[in-house]
Amino acid sequence: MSSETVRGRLTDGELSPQRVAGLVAAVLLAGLVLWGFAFPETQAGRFVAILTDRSTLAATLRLSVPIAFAALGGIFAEKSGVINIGLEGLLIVSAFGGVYMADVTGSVWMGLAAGIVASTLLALLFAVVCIEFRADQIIAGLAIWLIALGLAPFASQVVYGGPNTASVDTVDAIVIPGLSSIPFFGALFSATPFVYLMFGAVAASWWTLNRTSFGRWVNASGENPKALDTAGVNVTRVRYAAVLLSGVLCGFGGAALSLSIGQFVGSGSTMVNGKGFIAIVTYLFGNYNPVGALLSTMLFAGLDALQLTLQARDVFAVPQPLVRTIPYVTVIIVLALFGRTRIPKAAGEHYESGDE
Amino acid sequence: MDRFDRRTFIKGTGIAGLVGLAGCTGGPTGGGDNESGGGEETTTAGGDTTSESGGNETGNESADGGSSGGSGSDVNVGVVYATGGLGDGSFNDQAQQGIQQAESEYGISYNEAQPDEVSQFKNFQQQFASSTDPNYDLVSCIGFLQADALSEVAPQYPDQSFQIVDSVVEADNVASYVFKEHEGSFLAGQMAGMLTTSSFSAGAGSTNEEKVVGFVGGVEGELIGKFEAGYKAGVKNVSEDIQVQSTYVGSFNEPSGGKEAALSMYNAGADIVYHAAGNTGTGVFQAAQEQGAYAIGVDRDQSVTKSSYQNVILASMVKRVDTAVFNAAEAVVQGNFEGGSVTTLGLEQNGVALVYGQGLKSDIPSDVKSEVESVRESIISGDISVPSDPSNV
Amino acid sequence: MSTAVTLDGITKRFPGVVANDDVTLEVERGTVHALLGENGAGKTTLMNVLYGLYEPTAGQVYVDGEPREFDSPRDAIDAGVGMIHQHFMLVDPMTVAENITLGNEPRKWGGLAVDRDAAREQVRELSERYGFDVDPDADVEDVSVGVQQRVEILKALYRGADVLILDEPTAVLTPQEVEELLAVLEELTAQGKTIIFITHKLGEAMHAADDITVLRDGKNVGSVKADTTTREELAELMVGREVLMETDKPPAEPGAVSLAVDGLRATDERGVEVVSDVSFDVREGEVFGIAGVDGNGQAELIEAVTGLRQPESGTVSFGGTDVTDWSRRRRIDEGMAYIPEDRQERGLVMEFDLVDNAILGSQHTAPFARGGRIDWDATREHAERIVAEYDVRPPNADATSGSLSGGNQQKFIVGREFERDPELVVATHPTRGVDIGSTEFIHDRLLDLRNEGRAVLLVSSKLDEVQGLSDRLAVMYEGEVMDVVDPEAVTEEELGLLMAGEYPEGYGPESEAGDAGCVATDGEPNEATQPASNDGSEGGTR
Amino acid sequence: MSSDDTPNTETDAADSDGREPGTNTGQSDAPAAIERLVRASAVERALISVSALLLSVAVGFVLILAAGRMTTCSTAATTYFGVGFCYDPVTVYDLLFLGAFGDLSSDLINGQLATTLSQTTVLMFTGVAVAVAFRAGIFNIGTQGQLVVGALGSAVATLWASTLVSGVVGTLLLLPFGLAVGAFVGGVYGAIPGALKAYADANEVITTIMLNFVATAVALYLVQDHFQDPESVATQTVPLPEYATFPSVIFRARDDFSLVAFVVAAALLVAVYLLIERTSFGYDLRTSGIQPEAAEYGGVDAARTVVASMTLSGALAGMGGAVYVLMIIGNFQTGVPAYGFDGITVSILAGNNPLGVGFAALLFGVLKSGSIVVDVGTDVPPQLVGVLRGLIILFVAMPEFFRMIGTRVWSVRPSGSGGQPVTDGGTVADSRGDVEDDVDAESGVPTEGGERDE
Repeated sequence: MSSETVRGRLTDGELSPQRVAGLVAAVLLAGLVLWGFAFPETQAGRFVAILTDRSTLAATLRLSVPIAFAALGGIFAEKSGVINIGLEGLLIVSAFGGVYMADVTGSVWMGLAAGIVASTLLALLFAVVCIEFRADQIIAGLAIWLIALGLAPFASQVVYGGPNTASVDTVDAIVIPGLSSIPFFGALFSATPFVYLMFGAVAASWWTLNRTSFGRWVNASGENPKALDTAGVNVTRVRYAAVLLSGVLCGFGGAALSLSIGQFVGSGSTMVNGKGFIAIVTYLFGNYNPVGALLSTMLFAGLDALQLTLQARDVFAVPQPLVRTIPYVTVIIVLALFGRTRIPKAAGEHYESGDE
Repeated sequence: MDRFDRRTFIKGTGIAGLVGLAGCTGGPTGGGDNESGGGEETTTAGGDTTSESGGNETGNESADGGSSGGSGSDVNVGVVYATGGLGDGSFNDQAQQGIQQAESEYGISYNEAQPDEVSQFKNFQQQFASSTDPNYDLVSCIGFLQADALSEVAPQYPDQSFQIVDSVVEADNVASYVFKEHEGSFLAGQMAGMLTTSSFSAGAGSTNEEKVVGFVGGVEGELIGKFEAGYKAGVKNVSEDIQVQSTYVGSFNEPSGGKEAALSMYNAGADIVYHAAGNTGTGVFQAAQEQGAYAIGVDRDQSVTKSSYQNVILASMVKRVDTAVFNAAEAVVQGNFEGGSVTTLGLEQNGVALVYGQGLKSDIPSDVKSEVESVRESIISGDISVPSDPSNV
Repeated sequence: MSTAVTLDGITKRFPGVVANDDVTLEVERGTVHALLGENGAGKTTLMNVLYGLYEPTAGQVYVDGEPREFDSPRDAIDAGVGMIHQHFMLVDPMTVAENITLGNEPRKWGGLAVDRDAAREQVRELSERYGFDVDPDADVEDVSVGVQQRVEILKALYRGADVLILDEPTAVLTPQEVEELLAVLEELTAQGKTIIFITHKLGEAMHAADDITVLRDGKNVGSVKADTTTREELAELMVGREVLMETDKPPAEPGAVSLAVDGLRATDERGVEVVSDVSFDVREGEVFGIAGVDGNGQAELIEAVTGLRQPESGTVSFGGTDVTDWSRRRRIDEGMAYIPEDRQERGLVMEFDLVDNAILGSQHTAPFARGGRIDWDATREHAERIVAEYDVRPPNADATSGSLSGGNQQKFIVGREFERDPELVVATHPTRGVDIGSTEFIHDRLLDLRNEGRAVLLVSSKLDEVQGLSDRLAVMYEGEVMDVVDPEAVTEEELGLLMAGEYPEGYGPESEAGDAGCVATDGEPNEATQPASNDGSEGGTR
Repeated sequence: MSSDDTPNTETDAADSDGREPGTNTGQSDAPAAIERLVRASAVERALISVSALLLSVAVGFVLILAAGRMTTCSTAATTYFGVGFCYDPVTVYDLLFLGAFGDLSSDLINGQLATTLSQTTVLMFTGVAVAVAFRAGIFNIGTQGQLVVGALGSAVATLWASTLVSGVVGTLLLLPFGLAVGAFVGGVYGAIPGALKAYADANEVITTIMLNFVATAVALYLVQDHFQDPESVATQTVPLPEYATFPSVIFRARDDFSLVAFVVAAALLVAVYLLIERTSFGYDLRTSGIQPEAAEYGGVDAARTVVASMTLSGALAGMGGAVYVLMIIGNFQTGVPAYGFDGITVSILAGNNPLGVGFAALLFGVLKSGSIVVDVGTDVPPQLVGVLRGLIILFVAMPEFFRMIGTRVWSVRPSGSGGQPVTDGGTVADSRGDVEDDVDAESGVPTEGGERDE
C-alpha cells in the first residue's frame, strides 16, 4: 500500500535487512542440524533424528492434504481475480458432506463425491454473489465461512443429534512394495489415496495453469480482465469456472480430512480448525504456483507434525502450549522476512464487460 | 411444550436427505416410531451402560413421558452439557445415556442444552432454573467448567435442585459428583505397562519390543492432568523403564491432530496409546488401527461407541457420568435428592473403572487382568496412592 | 474502392448522457481514417460500439456492406474488426506470443495443452510479414511501449482483422516512435488493411490520415479529405469556435533559488534506477519546465522532490534548506504545493466530498485544524471558496469528488493547491483532461504565481504547454536531463530529438543554448542513439 | 495551433455510467458533520442492513422447515400447506428475537435482557475495534487474540492491584486500571501486526490469524504455569474480589451485566466516532483507509497510521477483554468466547460506522442471547443462529442485489453508483476499468485498485 513506494527500495534491494535476517536464520538452522548430526545424543541430535524420520514426512503429507487442496482452490479463484477467503467454509461443508454420504451409502468414494458436490454448491453461491451481485469478495468469503460454520454442525445436529457425526469407514493406505521401505522418502510410497490425489491435483493444477488455454485465461482474467474480454473470452465465465474449481478442490480437501478420520467433528471451530486460512497463507507463500503452494503447505504441516512429536519426545524443555505455537510463529516470521507476494492485479475487483 | 423425539436417525433413508425437503424422509410421525432402518452402528446413546451391555441399543425411545415403561413420573430434568456437544462418543454422550436411562426406567422427561461457550453456562442454568413451563425438578450441569457459573446461580434459586458433574459447588441445593479419574487411569497405565513389556497379539494389533507407551490429551488442564498422572503412575508401577510419551493436541475437536500425535508415538515404538481428548481421540483409534497397535478409550466403553475400532481398543477408562446423572435423577424421582452432598466416585464406588474392550477382552491375558484387579483393590484399600498431578509422577 | 465499414446513424446513450448522437460514418477500404475530436467527444464510445463492447442504442453497423450485430468483441473479431486500445489490453506477466494468441491459442493433444511452439512460430511469421520486429518470447512487461503497441496490432492481425481501430495510438510514443508507427500503418494499408485511428491531435490527423471525421459532443460535425483541409478548419470543427493559443507573459524576473535538486538518483518499484544523477534549480519568479515522453523518470523525480519517494542519493533543497529527509507533511507545511499527475489516485480521495478534500494536505494545520480537532466550518467555507473561484461544477461542496468530471476534479485540485499560498508549485500535467477554458485559466494562474515571485516547477508531456509557459525548459530522457533549453528559441523538432535521447545540432551537455546559469547534468549522457529504448534500465550506466 | 487537449465538459460516457454528476452518489461514508450524517448513503446503508437481516430471516425460515422435515417427531410443531413440520419457524424467531428480551412486562430488568445487554456490551468493543482498523484500510482479524491477551492482562493486573485497595475507592480505582491494562496489552498485541504490515509488508490478514492461535496458546500456558487458581479444576485465574468488578446498577448483580460498562461502551463508540470524523488523526486514518496513495500525497505517514490504528484497534479489543473479565466472568478463564470474530460481523453490518456498531452489536447480542432461549425452548439446533449470522453478512456484502431488487420494484435506480461495498476494506469500486476508456483523462497509470498489501 502506501508504504510501498518508500519501502520498495528496502525490500527489493539485494541485501535488505530482511534478507540478511533470513540468511542468518537459515544459517542458524543449518548449524543446529549439523550440530545434531555430529552429536546425536544431544537435544539437537534428537531434533535432527525427528526431522529426518520417515514418519515425520508421512505425517507431513497427511496433514498437508486438506491444506494443499484448499490452497490449490484458492490459487484458481484468486488468479482469476476472485479472492476466496471462504476456503475454510468450503472445507467444513465438504468434510460434513463427505462423512454424511459415506455414512448413508457406506462408500468412502460416494462420500468424497458428496463432499465435492457440497463444497462446489457453496462455491457456486459465493461465485454468484461475487460475480453476479458484485459483492465485496472479502466479506462474502467471510460470510461463506460463517455460513458453513453454522450449517455443517446444524445439519449434523439434525441428522445425528449432535454436532459430531457417526463414524464411517476410512480408506487404507496404498503401499508400493519395495519403494515404501526406503528411509525417509519411503513415506511417499505408503500413503492414503488422498495423498496421491493431492500430488495429482498439484500436478494437474500446475499443468492447467501453465499449459492450457484455460490456465492462460484464468491468468489474464486476474491480471487484466479487459484484455481477456477484448480477446473475445468471456471473463465472467472464466471466473465462474475458476471459483467452482476452487469449490471442487476444497471438496477433495475437506472430504479427505473427515474421511481419513471417519468422522466429522463440528463442535467449536470444527475439525477444520483454521486449515482453510492456513491454505491462504501457503498459496501466498507459494506465490500462486501450485508447486510452491504444496511446498509451503508441507513446510507448515511439517512444523505441525514436528511440534506434536517434539512434545511427545520432550525435546527442548518448552511448555507444551508454547511448542504448539511453533508453526504459527514461523509463518509470521517468514512472512515478515519475505513478505511480499505479487498478487494478481485485478484480484478483488469486480469486472463488468462493456455495458449491461 | 411440545416434546419431540430428537434422537432420530434417518440413516439409510436415502441420499436425498442431505438437501433437505426433497426426500421428505422425516417429519412428524405421529407415533413416535423410530426409523432405524440402517443396519449400521449408531452414535446414539449406544449402551455400554453396565457390564452386561454390549449391543447397539439405539436408545431412542420416545421421550413422551408415560408412553414408555417405568413409573410414569412427571419429573422434568434440564441437562446442560459441556462445550463440545453431543456425539463426542465420550463425556457428553455418557451423560446423555444416564438421563436416557432415567427416562426409560422412571419415565422422566428431559430437555437438553448444548452451550458452545463458557459464558453461556450461566444463562442456560438460569433458563432451566427459572422456567415454570415446564418446571424443572433437576438441572444437571455436566462438566467442571460450569462450576463457577453454578456457584452463582444456585443460591439465586434456592428451591431448584441442581447437580454438577466433575466439580464441587458448595450450595445447599447442589449435589456434586466428582470422579477419581487418576485411579481409573492408573489401571489403564498398569495394563498398558504390562502389555507393552510382554508379547501380545490380538485383534488388529500386536505389541512390540520397545518399552514405550503414549498418552494423548486434549487441552492442558488440571482435569486432563489427572488422567495423565494416573496413567503414568500406573505404567511406572509396572516398570520404571517404560517410557511414557505425552502430547497435548490443543483441542478436543481435532481428530486429525490426535491421529498424528498418536502416529508419532507409534512410530517411536509405542504400542499402546491412551487418550483423554474427547473427539480428538477418534484420531488416536484411527492411528492405532493403521499401525496395528492398540489404544485405550476414555469416559465410555469406546469399543462400543466407536465399534469400528473394536479390534484395537484394549479397554476404556470408563467414567460413570451416566451413573452420576442417573442417580441424581433417580434421587429426585424418589424424593431423596440430597442438596449439598458431594459424591466422590472412585474405583471403590465403581464410578471409574477399566472396562475391557468388547473385541479384545477375551484375548487379554488373565495374568494381566488379575494383576489389574489386584492393583484396583490396592488402590481401594489405600495401599497404592495415585497422584493426580502429572508433575508429581 | 469499396467501403470497409459503415456506421449508420449510431446513437449510444448512457444513463444521463448521450455519448453518440446519430453518427454516420463511412470508411474506405485500404485507407487510414482519422476520428478527430476532443476528449469526451464520443470517439472511443463510437469505436467501442464498432468493436462490440457496447451495443448501440440506435443505428446500424455495416462491415463490408453487411449489416452486423455485435454482441461482444468476439463477434467483431469474427467479422474482421480489431481494436488497439489506448491503454493496452496486455497481460503483463505473459509473453508476447501468449498475449497475441490469448483467446485463440493453438492447441495440441486434443486441447489438453497449448501448442506453444506453434504459437511462437505463428507470431514470428506474422511479425515478419508486416515487418514488425518483436520477440515472441519476451515478457510483455519488459518491452518498450512502442513494442507493446506493435504486439497489440499483431494481436488484432492474428485474429484476422482487416479493419484496425487504434485508440490514441501516439499518446505514449516519442515523435520518432510515432514516425515508425505511421510507417507501419502505411505498410498495413498497402497490404489491404483498413485503419481507423482516434486522435485529438489535428496535426497528426492531417499528417497520417487519408480521411478525417470530426466528432464534437457526440455528433459527426464533418468528414473531410486530409489533403484538402486546413488546420484552422479542423480546429474550428473540433472546438466549435476559433481557438487562440498564445499566452502573453511578461519577461521572467528570477529571484533566489527556491528549489535545488542536486545529483538526484531514484529507483522505481522494481528497484530499477529511473532517475539518474539529475540536477537543476528553480528560482522564485520563474516557471521551470520539464519536457519528455511519459515514463522517462519525470514521475519518480517529482515524487522525490515532493517527498513521496526516498531518493537513492543526491539532495533536494527547498528555500535554501536541505529537505531530502523531510517528510511529505513537513514539505507541505513549508509551502510546497503539488498538483499530482494522477488526480484520481493521489490528488483527491474519490469517496470524500469536496469539503473533506479541501484540506487534504492541510488536515493538521491551522486554520483547518486546531489541537488535533478539525474545524469543519472553516473547512467548508474554504471548500466553497475554491469551488466558486475556480469554477468547479457542479458548484456543490457536498458532492463527492468521484462524481465530478475529470476537468472539474482538476480545477478543484489546482484551486486547493494554489490557495495554500505556496512558495513553490510543483505542477505535473496540470491541464490534462481539462477543457480549454479551464486550461487557459490554470495557465494564467500559474503565470500569476510566477509573476508574484513564486517558483513553479512544471512537468508536462504537452510540448506547447511546457514551451509556452516555461522560462527555462529541461528535457528528460531515460532518467537524465538531456539539456536545459530556452523554450523561446528551441524548435519542436529539436525538442523531439532531445526527448528521443539525441542531441540536435547546437545542443548537448557542453552547449550554452539553454540558460547559461544552469548545468543540465554533471555527467555525460548515455550514447543512446536508437530512438526507442528497448529496456528502461540502461539509463543509469555511465 | 489549437491546444491538443481540450474540453472535457463531459467525461467519456462510460465514465459517467451510473454517475449522476452533482448528486451525492452514496459513496461517502465519512459525514463530517452531524447534519451530513443523515444522507442517502447512511439511509441506504441502513436499508441494506435491514434488508439483509430480513432476507436471512426468510432463508432461515426455509431452513428451519427443511430441517423440520429431516428430523422426526411425534407431533407436528406446525403445518403449512398440509405438510407437517417438526420445527416451527415462527416459534423459533419469536424465541430468538423476543426471547432475548425476556419477559419485560413482568420484569423490566430480567436476566435474559441482562444477558443480551452484557453480550452487546462486549460486542460493542470488539465491533468498534474492527471498525477502526477497517476504516484505516486494515483487515484486523486478530481482534480475538487481542481480546484474549487484554482479558488476561486485565485479570492478572487487577488481581494484583486489588490487594492494594478495596471498597468503593477500590472499585473507582481498579476499574479504570483494569480497563487501561486491557487496552494497553491489547494495544501492544495489535501493534505487532500493524508494525509487521507497515515495516515488513506482511499481510495483516495472515499475521492476525496466526496471532490469534498464538494468543490462545500463550494464555493457556501463562494461566496454567503461572496464574492458575489452585482452587479450581478449570484453567483459570483466581476470581477477582467483588469490589474489583463492575458494579451492577439497577440490574441484579447475579446477571453479570453492568449499566456502567454499557455506558462506558456507548460513550466509547461516540468518542471513536468523533475521533474518526472530527480530528486530524481520524482524517489521516480514513484517508489512508480509502485511498492510501492520496493519504500519502496529503502528508499522512502511512506506516505510522497503520501502526497507530492497529494499536487503537487492539486497545479497543483489549478493553473488550477487560470488560468480559471485569463484568461477565470475574476472572480469566481459557476458552474465551469468540467475541473477536463476532466483532468482525458486527462491524461489517454496521458499515464500519462506530455509531452503527451500537445497533449491530445489539442485534448480535440478541442473537447470542436468543439462541440460548431457542436451545432451551425448542429442539431446533442452536447452530441455526450461526447460519443466520453468516447469511446476514453475505447479504450485507451484496448491496447490488438489493439495488437491483429496489430498481425492479420501484423502477427507480437509487442514486448510489453500483458496486460500492459497504465496507471500506476491500474495494470493488465500479468506476475502475471503465475509467480506462476515458481518453487521456487519466495518466498512463492503470487505475488498478484492490491491491492487497503484502
